[in-house]
Amino acid sequence: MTHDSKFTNQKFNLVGTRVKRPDGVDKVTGRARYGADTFAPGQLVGAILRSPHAHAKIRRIDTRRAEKLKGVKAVITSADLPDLTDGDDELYDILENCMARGRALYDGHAVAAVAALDAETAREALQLIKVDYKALPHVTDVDEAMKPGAPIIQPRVRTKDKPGKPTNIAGVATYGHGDIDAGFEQAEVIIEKSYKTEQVHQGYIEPHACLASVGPDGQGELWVTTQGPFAYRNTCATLLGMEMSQLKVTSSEIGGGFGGKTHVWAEPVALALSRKANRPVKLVMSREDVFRASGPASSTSINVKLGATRDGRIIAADAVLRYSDGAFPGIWGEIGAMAAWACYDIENVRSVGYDVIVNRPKVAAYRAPSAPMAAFAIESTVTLMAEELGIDPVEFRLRNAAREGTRASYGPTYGPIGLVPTLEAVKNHPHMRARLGKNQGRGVACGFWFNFGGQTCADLTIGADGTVTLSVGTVDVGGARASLSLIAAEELGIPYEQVRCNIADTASLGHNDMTDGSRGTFSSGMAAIFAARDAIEQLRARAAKAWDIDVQNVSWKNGRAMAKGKRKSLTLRELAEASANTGGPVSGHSQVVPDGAGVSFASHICDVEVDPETGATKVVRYTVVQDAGKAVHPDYVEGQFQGGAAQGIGWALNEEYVYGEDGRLQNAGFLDYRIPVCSDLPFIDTQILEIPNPNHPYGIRGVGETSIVPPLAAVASAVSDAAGVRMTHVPMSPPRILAAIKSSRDRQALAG
Amino acid sequence: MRYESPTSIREAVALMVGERGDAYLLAGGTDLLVRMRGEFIDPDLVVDIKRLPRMQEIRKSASGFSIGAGVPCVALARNKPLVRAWPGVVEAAQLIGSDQIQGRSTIAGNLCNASPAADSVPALVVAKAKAVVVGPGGRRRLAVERIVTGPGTTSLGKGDIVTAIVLPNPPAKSGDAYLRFIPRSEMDIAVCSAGVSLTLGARNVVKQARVALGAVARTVVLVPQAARAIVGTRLEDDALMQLAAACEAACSPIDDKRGTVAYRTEVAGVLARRAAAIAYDRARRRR
Amino acid sequence: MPEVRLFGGLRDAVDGAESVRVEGTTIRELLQNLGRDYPLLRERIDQGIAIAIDGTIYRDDRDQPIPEGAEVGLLSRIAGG
Amino acid sequence: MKGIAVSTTVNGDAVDFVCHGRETLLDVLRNHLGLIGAKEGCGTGDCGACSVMLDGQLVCSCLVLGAEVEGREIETIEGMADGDRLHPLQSRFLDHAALQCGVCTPGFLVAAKALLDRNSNPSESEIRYALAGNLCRCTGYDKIVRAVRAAAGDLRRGQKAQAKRRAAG
Repeated sequence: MTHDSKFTNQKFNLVGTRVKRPDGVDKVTGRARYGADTFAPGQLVGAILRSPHAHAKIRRIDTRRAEKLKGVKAVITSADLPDLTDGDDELYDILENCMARGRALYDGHAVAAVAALDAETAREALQLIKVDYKALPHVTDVDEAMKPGAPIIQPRVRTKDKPGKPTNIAGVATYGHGDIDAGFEQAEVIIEKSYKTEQVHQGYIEPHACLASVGPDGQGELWVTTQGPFAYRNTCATLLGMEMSQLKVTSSEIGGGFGGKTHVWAEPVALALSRKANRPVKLVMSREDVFRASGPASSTSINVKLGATRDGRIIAADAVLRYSDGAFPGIWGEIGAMAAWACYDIENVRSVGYDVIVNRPKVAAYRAPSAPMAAFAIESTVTLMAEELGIDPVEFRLRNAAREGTRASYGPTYGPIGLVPTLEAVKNHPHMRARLGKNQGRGVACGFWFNFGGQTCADLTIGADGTVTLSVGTVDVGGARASLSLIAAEELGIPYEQVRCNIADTASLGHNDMTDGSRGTFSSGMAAIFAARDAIEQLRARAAKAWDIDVQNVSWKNGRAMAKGKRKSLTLRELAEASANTGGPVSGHSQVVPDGAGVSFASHICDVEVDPETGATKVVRYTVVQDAGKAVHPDYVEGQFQGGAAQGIGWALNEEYVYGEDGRLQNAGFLDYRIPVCSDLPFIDTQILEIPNPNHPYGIRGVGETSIVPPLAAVASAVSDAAGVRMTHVPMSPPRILAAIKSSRDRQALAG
Repeated sequence: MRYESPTSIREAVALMVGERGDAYLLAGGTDLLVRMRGEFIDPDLVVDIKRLPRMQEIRKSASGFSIGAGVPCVALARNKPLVRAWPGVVEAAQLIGSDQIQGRSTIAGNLCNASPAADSVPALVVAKAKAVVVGPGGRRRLAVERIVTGPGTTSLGKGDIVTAIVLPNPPAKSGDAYLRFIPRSEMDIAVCSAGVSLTLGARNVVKQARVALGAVARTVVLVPQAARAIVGTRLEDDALMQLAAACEAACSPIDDKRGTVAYRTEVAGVLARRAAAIAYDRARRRR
Repeated sequence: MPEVRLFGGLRDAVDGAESVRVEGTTIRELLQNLGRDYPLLRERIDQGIAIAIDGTIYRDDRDQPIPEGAEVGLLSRIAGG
Repeated sequence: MKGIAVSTTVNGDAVDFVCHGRETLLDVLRNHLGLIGAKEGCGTGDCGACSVMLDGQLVCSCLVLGAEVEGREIETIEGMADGDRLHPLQSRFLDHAALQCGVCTPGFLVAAKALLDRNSNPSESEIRYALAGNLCRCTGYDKIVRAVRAAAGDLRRGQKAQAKRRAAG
């Protein structure tokens, strides 16, 4: 393996072990408190009225009958959320998404809200609100929305020419280098293919939920399921006209987010209801609300053109990627264009990303947002090219893979990266040699994600008995408290059990960016290391004071202070017990902006069996190989690999938003939005590679997102291998597969 | 909303008849509560029939089986004689939802909910099952295929309560089977489905057969042409192809979020073929 | 003077140029000078961008020095899940 | 609105509550009885996060009316541990890291216990189908299935040991 060896020989005592998580017992006994699991004295129940139209002008909202209903304590409309966004378009969009302002932009758009004594009264009150809509023409398909004459959804969005005309194309972004035309001139084989992917939802099991409390003194509290309490605080405070320090946001245990809880949806509404009623308000979305009115991922339409030489070198690559943003401008197409060709070293490469506004809910991040769709199109085409050239698809990828020094298609030149090692591991994996049965096929695909750092701080306080509290501001979405405790214990040289990691609320720690971009363990891990080092400095000084020697002569090892010539060392506990007389409590702090998260790569192998008579697909074997930099807690690293793969498999096979001609979502529930169930999946094998990230003291890379990137293409190539048809439309639902098999048979019959 | 839990059938009928608003029966509740939650219905009265006498029993008599309207689907699979007699019916009931749903849902409820995709109904139809209906006009028995008249509608009148589903004893050398297609391995509503029962004569030639399809029309459809295609055969490939063709011809499905017209039509034929093969195999093994 | 390569939609803010030259020994200086020279770009910088220095992407850290002869890129700030 | 008075048994304790006709058992457990272990993931019986036992039968508490449980016996996740001793399923879920966010975990544990109570040695496939009514979006189910298999082994060994002790005693 060719990679930076600076950290490869780092020896750890605790990092890399599989300890039990500190929040485990609460979670297996039902005690853990999630968004909907807390109660306040006198709390009301909030409920939201939503638009039944995909696109409509709201002429009038009559709330009088609802207000008069006994037990109703507040009714609000957008009039109760005045525009305080000060010309910030992005913030205005968030405000308008939380509550429609004179126009409804998608089926499910919030229009009014109530707070009442109980759920039954709130439900009745919603029925009493009369909204006068004028339905407008709508468009929900990304390609249709780009056509001239499509209904315009955001009049402020204009074409770049002068004077700009209204358009649904919110942005066009081009990435790449070299000379595309010259590249295709040189190509001996060119493959062009078009792809489509349908809209999917993160599908976290816990719906959005919060308990909001705002008093007439302008002080407020928000208990909420979120990936970022600080971001929620800042957004909510701004929208409500509150001072940030006056709003304390506490993140509950979070029942899954995957990007969907990086964005406020109903929280400002709950706060506004509470302010109006002057009582705490609990607002919990139904599953239907979650599907209709939180942020799914984009649907896409993608064209790929790939040129290669006969000896297996890709010399030209071009992709046009159209991503739906929902009813508000986004950057999802641009991110898709950036991620598109990231796995390959290509001389002449281009990607053009379009961001397209449609009458659907505002798109939010979903685990490596925008990358899976691009990877589906590109990896499928790469496999097609390998087949066309008669080269093994893994070998073909190895010949063209990005490595250290490759100029990435999105601009920068890569440092040490792990794509080639994942492909080598796939090549040597026993899975690749396993025999396939009847109607079975195998597919391989690669995936890339950027990863990032972000603002992070941590406090590490040492109690009088020498045990340690680590406070971090990144929400623990799946075991991070265990990993961060391991890191702090490693650095301090004490047992894991003596560190308790705690997720701080916004009043107890400085700003932290959200848990997103696979940054939780990477960033807070780094902050924990530096906070521990800060504490160690102080502990050394305390020991020096006790021994009356210069601090330079005190070292820290295995959880104790030592000095040459001192027979007895001072333990952390002894130093803590004496702290009152040596300068007060010991606490370490650190704030970092740990950029240099280190890009992440994975390669997946998928075997499927396709029933040629029904088009049903069963995943029979699946293997994930991914670079983790350093796996702090291997169980949870494997868990991230497996979870991402499962989400990708669901996306590949059955998950999709189905809109009717009327622009309304037809499957807003877990019955017909089909996420994989336990009996749909095999065990998902994992192989963790550890190619240390030179930008992290422990070599850690983010691991959370990349695993969702390869499955769409891996499954598609496996289906193609099994059924003899190349699927270009995701999800590859049974009707689509059966139709493809039949039309391929028809073509063969014609040809024969 | 009022909730009542009567302990006699007469009382239950009186409650239903007496309600001026919307009254609904609660058996397993797995459809009713979902429809309430989705605000498709807003009942003024819900009458829970699980505490009525004999609602929770599967009774075996000389003429066959009587399955009380409150019997959860999970109980069918635990009744060995029923599993031996009507494995297709039991399998169909077993397909209605997860273990959690199985613990509550009932075949009577599955029938009266009147979904064209109801899993138990094609199996009950081919088994010649009857529904015992008690109402203001007294007690009567109706073939199950006469209960459902369209999506969400039944021939039952106000106050009519299906108290039991009755199955005959299976004829000698007979077998039944039910298959449905769903995109996942569990937890979905049938995209299309097929139930087949058949009886063999000498040399294992099919003597009698019934074929019913689900989710391909406004109600579950019995397809006599499909049955005729296999009567007098030993399910040779040719017969099976004719069976499938007859099934396809009987389909008049819709395009919706769960499937397309073309898909439902084609796969209904595939399922009928496969179900017929299973039923045939079962019949051959049975004395 | 580092050559700053621009990617994606950012090129619109500098009349489609693929790269511009601007003084700067740290990210902060560089961005200040870019904003001064290209007002349209300042808007994008304020909305959030990222800087790549020799392949490492910096989203927030403005103190990062820009070594002599470094490859510098300006790109859109990505979001994550 | 007139409430309905209900007397029932939850985790062995006699409990009385008053609910509205439309309130579900899940609403009652969470909002009247303070038992928040059962979660509402969908409210339509599709996710299993609200799984409880009702008279020994696994059900979704969101599909049971509160008024229906008069005189019945309910067991919830809160009653699974034996005092301060976790049930083997609970221990194995922790050992195997079979939870990430953990919101589906109570439902999985209740459903898995229902399975192991009737089948002490389920195959992988039996485990997967028995748990198909419980959605998990974090784990891909891999570690959950392994944890259930391991707990089944623990329970079988425990029963054998108990039988031996009984025979010896």
